[in-house]
Amino acid sequence: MITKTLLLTIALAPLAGAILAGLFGRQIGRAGAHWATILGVALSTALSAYVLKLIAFDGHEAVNMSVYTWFRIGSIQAEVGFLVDALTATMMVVVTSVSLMVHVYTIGYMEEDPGYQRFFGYISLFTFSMLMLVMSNNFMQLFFGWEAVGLVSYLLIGFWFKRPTAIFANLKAFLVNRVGDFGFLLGIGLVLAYLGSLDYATVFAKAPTLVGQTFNPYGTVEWAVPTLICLLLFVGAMGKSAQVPLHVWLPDSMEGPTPISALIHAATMVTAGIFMVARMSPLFELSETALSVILVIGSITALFMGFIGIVQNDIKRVVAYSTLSQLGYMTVALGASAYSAAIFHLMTHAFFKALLFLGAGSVIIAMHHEQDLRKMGGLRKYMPITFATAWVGTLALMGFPGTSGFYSKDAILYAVGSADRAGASFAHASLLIGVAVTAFYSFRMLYLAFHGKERFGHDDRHGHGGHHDHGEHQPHETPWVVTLPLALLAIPSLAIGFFTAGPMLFGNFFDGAIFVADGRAPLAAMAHHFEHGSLSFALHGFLTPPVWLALLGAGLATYIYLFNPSIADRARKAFAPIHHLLERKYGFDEFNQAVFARGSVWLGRAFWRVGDQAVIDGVIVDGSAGTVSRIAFAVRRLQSGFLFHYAFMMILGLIVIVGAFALLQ
Amino acid sequence: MIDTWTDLLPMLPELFLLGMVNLILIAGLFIDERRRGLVHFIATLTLAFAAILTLRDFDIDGRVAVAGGMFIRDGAGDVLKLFVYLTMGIVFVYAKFYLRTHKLFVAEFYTLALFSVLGMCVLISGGNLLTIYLGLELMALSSYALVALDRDSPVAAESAMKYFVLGALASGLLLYGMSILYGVTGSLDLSEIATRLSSGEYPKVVLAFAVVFIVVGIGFKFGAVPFHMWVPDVYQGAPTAITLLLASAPKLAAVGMTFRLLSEGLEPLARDWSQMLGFLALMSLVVGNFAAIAQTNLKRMLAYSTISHVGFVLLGILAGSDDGMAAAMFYAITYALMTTGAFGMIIALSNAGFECERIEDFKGLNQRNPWFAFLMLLILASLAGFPPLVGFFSKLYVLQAAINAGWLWLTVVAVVMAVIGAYYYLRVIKVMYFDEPEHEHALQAPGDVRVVLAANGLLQLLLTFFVGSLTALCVAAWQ
Amino acid sequence: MIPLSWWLTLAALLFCISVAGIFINRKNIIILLMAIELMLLSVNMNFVAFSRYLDDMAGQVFVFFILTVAAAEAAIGLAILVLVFRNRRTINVAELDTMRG
Amino acid sequence: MSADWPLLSLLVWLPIAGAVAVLVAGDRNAGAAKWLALLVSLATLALCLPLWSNFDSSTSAMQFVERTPWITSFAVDYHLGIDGFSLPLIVLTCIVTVLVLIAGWEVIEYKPSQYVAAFLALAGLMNGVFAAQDALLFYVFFEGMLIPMFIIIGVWGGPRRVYATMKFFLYTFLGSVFMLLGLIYLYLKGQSFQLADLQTMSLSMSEQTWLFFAFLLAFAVKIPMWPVHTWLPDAHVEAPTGGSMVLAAVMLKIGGYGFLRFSLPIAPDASAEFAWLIIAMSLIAVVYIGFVALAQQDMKKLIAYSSISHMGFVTLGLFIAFALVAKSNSPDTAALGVQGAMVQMISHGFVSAAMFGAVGVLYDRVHSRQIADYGGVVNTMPWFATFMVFFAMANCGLPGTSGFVGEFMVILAAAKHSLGIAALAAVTLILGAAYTLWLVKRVIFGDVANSQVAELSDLNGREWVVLGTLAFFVLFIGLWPAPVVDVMQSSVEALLRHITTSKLMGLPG
Amino acid sequence: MNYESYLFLALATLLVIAAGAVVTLRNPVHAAMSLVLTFFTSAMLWILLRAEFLGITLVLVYVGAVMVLFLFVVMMLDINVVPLREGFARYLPVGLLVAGIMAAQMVAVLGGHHFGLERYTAPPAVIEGSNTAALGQLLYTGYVYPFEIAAVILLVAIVAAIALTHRRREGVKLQDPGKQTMVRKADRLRVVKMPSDTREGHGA
Repeated sequence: MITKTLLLTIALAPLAGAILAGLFGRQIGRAGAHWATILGVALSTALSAYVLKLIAFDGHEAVNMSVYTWFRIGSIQAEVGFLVDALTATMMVVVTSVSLMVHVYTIGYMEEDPGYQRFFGYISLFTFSMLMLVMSNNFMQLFFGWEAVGLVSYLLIGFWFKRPTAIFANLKAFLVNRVGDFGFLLGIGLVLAYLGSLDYATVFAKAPTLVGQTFNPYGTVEWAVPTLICLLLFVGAMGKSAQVPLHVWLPDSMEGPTPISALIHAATMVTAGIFMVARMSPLFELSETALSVILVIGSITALFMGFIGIVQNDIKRVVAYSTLSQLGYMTVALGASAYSAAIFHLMTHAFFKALLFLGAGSVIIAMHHEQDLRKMGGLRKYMPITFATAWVGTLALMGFPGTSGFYSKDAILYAVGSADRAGASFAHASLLIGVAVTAFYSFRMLYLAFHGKERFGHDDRHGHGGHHDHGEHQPHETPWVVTLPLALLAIPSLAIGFFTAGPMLFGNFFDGAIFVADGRAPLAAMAHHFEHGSLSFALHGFLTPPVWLALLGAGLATYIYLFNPSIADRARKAFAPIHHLLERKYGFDEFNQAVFARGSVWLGRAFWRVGDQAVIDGVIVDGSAGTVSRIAFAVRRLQSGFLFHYAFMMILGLIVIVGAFALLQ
Repeated sequence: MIDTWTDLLPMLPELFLLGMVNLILIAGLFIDERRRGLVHFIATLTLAFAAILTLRDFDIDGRVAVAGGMFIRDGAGDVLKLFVYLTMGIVFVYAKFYLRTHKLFVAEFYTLALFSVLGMCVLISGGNLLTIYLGLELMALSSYALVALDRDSPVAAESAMKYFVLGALASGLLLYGMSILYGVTGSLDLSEIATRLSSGEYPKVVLAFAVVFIVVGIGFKFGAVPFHMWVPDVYQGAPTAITLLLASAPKLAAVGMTFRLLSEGLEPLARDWSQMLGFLALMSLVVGNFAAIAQTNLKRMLAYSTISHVGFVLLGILAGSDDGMAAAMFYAITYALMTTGAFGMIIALSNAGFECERIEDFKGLNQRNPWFAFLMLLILASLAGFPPLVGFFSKLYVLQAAINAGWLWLTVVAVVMAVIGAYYYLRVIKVMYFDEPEHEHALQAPGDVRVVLAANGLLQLLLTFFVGSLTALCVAAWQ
Repeated sequence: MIPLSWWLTLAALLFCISVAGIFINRKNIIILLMAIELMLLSVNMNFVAFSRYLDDMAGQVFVFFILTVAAAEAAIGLAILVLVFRNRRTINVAELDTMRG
Repeated sequence: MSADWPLLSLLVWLPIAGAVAVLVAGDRNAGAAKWLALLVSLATLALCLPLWSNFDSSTSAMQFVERTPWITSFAVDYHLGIDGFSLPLIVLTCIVTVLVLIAGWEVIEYKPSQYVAAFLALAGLMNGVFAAQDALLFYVFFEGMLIPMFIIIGVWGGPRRVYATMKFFLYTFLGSVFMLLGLIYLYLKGQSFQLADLQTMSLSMSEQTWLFFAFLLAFAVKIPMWPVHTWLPDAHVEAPTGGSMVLAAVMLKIGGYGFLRFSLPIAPDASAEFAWLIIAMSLIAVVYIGFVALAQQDMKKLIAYSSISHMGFVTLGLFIAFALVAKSNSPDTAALGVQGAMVQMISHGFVSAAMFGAVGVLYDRVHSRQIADYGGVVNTMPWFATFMVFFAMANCGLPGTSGFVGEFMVILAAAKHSLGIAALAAVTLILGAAYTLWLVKRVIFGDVANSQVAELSDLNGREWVVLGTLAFFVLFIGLWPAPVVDVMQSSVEALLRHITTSKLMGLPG
Repeated sequence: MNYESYLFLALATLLVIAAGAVVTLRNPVHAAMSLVLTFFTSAMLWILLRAEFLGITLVLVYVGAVMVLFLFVVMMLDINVVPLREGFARYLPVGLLVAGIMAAQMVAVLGGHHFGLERYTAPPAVIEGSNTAALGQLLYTGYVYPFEIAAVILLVAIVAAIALTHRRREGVKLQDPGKQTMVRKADRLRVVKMPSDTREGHGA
């Protein structure tokens, strides 16, 4: 039975850990902090797994319950409650399990950090927030979780608050997310306005009534209401899931400690947007236009962010751009109505990307917080476990047949290939190119870090965490708390797709949770190939272009970075403008900084100096005060002190009154 | 025609006053400098007994006309007189301290002040143009002399001269109006005039013309713009004790005079005079408030503030209704209580050789004496009309009467001016509370001054609880 | 017969002369006091004329009192004048401006 | 036990009596005076308990009514009573007063007894404002507050305090005198100052229009709305911490409360007619002021501007209700808007008090309000930083904090009427976060900026109590606004019923 | 037009001229003399109005008492008259303009339209009984109350005049010619005997 207590325990256990570690960190000490949080998250994980089991295997009904009423005004009510169905259960497991891994990993990664307890507090709080987000049964709570994860992300990106770059990045992340939330909140507002409720069940039940309704805000342009709602909601997803052009915060978020890059900025939080759109599938299915937009945005993100990944030299940034690109894939899947594929990719990606990030983190520890790929190389012999798991992650990322990434990516490519809505062919092409690009930068990173010549060791730069200097420059394998999570994550990265692709993609696992309009069967074409099971599908993969494209990319990377590194330099010179463009990340940051950041401050200053100070205060307030005082001194001068003037004034007054009130009557 | 004892009985307080003044006049000659406190005592006692005598036959609804209608005793008059006595009593307490420290403690002060009170009473009770004129002159002539009481002060002499010349001019104008009024109606008796006027057979222009002159005379007594020019100079130039006297009780008398002349005698011409008073009120509000802002001398500032308050009093009178007169009376009464407090504070803070009359002299009063600062705060806030102090309610009442009479635009001006006016009161509060003290003149105010001052200040607050009964009294007086 | 308006006009002229005297005169306070006497005279003229034309003695009584008061007024006015002169050594109106503004 | 007590009178007069007692006690024994003041404020707060528990939220009628004739000649009564609108605001006042006294405990060295007395008096007057059921009594309390506040800013304020306090005073005074004229007009028409009578009085459209603008002037200044807001930044910047806290937490609310009590019910048709104007001004407040806040270099000024921006939501919520009822025929959403406005007021009461309190904590140590003088405070004051970030988040409306609830409700209500309005209002999501978090970034985060920051000591127990209490309420309302919402539910419904019934019915023409 | 009218016109002209002289003449003594003339003329006019008592009183009280008082003060104060007229012409036009407007206003109201003979006909030229007796009768009966007040006013004037001018206060530096002439050598000169200072022998 899925009871309220069970669900509350799942959600609140991490919160309890967070409070313990965060507020009483000093009292309970470092070990106390990690034990408290790990136990909390472990409990959540176990119970989540149990819930998933109930739903997936025992055929437990989806649960929709209210915990308490947040407020009720007439017919409008906002509640805190849980909706647990297959989608939720999947997300819960993904979130808690990756989180658990990250918790364990953190013990090793943050070992020397003075903010140890605080960090545990944050990530546990994050787990709680993310659970609230995914378990929500209404828009209000969704938004609550949505913002709460944003908050923790903000705190974690700025975890090393002494670094100017970190606190710049966290502000940027929060603000960019707020732009998304702006749309999201308006979307929620329209949902309430047109459907009269914030509750998922009610809203989805009433959703079909939106069809045909139009909205005519200004002028003659008629907006279809569903399209408008969906686009606004999607703006929120764009912010959280870092879709172009709201992607700019994600690469910068790598300023945070690596575990949270894995947890928040790769595996879970950034996928909240994907989850949300999937959750809202009954709404999104109503608007072809909105889905097309999603499709195009997703494909742009997938391809162009991948390109940037090629030129990055920071190990975490390569992974970050890869995350962006993969999020693009998921978005495209959403746009193609293949919500289940998106969620599936979300899940597999969560594992292999967490793996890659944690692996990168492991390398970073080994390199004493050096993140520059150009200063690595040949690490494979120093840290074999990391090396092996990195290979696993890379293969999964490139979509090597059989790995979990293969199944999810292939599903997306199939879905988009078979979709017939506007932008689908563009999206398909982009994704196909993207596959090659992905493979290329993944292997590039792998080779630069683990293969080839050792390029580290003899210069004194130690990166940002320069104080971790023990006089020992040799990299070494990281402790078990680091490698264990790598190992544990490697397993699902390899295998989970194999086992779950069937039910999740083609089965009825998501029935009732994800809604696809009648007549749309985005994965139908693929299902045909899947009839014989995962293995044969994987083998079949070798007959399809994506795999070859991936192999092409990987091969190219192998050639260049393993055998002939000079090509890279020559290519860089040959395509200098393009390289420059990619290095500048298409100039988004500069543009935002110049236009939005500086522009806003400039505008604010203008309003303040001109509007408030010069006009309102200067002219009206102080101006009238000045006028009063000028009049005062003028009036004062009438009082000349001369008796004859006084008498004159009296007589003048008399004459005026006689004239005005006696004679002119 | 005064025939019998019953005719004299209503005048008893005035007769008593007259007798006592003469007594003091003579006694003053024989009491030497050291014992002069006795004169003060007798004078204060005189006021108290006059009040008791007034209360003895007090009848708020009654109206007795004696001496051929030249002396009228009614509720409104009695209320005004009672407050005249009260105000003068307060004035005496403050004045004694001031006069002592300034070596002006002479019996003539009490003689002249009581003569002036007598004039006020005659004026308030005047039922005839003649008695009004005589009452006015009695009050005015005593005031002229009082202003010049400090014979060694050039400014006092100068201000007395200005006061005198302008006062004589004003009474000339008033007389001229009276003469025309007499010529047109053929009577000097105000109720007779009212009766004849209500027949409506007289040329309107001539009547309006006569009313202008009478209004000018009233305006001068009040110190309404543009007949206010004497006010700042006299307030500043006169010894503070005298300023205190001039600023308080005569305003009550002026209300009485206005009531007799305009509301009783010229009631049928209300449309004319309320227009004119509207003009005066407007000018007073504007000029008074603006000019006060530019002042550095507190006495002078209070003079301009008086002018602006006169605007409010006129606002009540011009409503022309019973309610309006009651409002004006209430205003004048509360104003008298506020202004005595303000000048009383100046006196209490002054001492021999130091006149605490510049605004800067109040710097840091809160540090020197928080209690005095607090009292002054109450008084100033009341003058500015901030609730819950009584000054607010008097403004409220007046505004209400004026709006009721259809003078909305003028009330808008009035409240805007009140806001501007708030500035200069606040400036004094600012100086008291926010600035550092610049001097350390010891506070020498004796016990009686302190007590009366405390009562005077706290009254601003406490009267709030009795606004109901006080306004009820005023309303009853005018019905 | 002389119409009443003649008397009134005469009084009005007198009145205006005295008023003009008050503010045209910039030098001598004594002249001011005299101008005030003129003004009262003009008022008296009015009263006497009205009294005659209304055939009512009240006007004349009023005049009687005005004369009395005027005398008292003159006494006080001159006393103040003396004070001014003592303190300031001048009775120049234009110099009586220590208080202004 | 307390049902028969004159609770409201006690709430009004107990603090004032306490103020008198403290003043009498004087500075000779400042410690005793402060303790006395604290006890009085706590006793006042304790009075809120029976008030809340005996409050019947199922009715919109006035409760705990006390009525005695006061000025019979104007038909003015001493008439107190509360409904769902008043109750939370009274409680807010009492809480903030206690906190303000604690916040200024050791900080105020100059004339401490006058300081605490001023705040006690202020508390009594503010309670009076919220409880008055007689328009004139309301006005008396409304204006009466000005003097203590004038003194507070002027005596214990910063270098430009005189300018600021004069501006504050005259601005507010100018606004309110027109309300007084309006009230007199109403009295003359209906021979009553009772709010209930004024609210039910029939008024023609032109009368309503004049009254509406008369009231608008008073309340727009108080709340404050653009463009009559410029007194607020100056007043806040110069006021001592306690002054800023009370000003932001309670005094601004009086403007919003005034709209609820006067403008809307007395002139409903005019309010409906001019709702567009108020909505436009509110949106300007949200957007324009948001940008202005971004440009501030002074912490208190920044928070002051943010207050103005937040108050824009109050007016927006109140007046969008008209549009919702009239155009969309959606009383529930209208109620959402009004509720949102109220919740926003209460939430802002806590959040802004906390923000100013936090700035006060810094100011007490460094004696600067300039952002540039700080940086990396978290290194030396981790607990303070925790609170500051928390309150900053509340200030930018993070869900889970009270700051979110009101904004959320108002934006949802606005979206029902017009997406454009909602969109402009929602801009605060971005701007609010921008100016608040940029402030946090510059002040709290980063490496230790200078030697003064390096020497900072973390919160002491007193400051802990203040910020902790505020944090509790911010979090509580954020997580569970239902108690606050429920308590005013009936009143909101009654108000909406009232304002949607035209007063023009039955009038000729 | 009868003789009375001519007389009126003649006296009125004189009156106006004399009054004008009062306010324009430089010398206060001359002005005072003009004022005396004004009063005389007025007295005659009042007698023309059958107010004999008042006419006589005017002469007695004013010319006899008040004007003497004026002259006395003028003489006593010994005011230098020479510089007292500058600036006069500068303000004259404005002053005359205002006075003229005022006169025009008054005449417009008080002219024949409202106060002509058709509205106010004078009673017969000859009045029974004595004007003085009638006035006296009224004063001591119907007007006894104002009469008393008038008495008080005169008392005030006495008190005021004495209070203001009577006693000489200390610290006022005024010349006393009598004292000056009566001064003796002993009052001013004191012979001090100093010991001769030859032994020390140094000056300055």
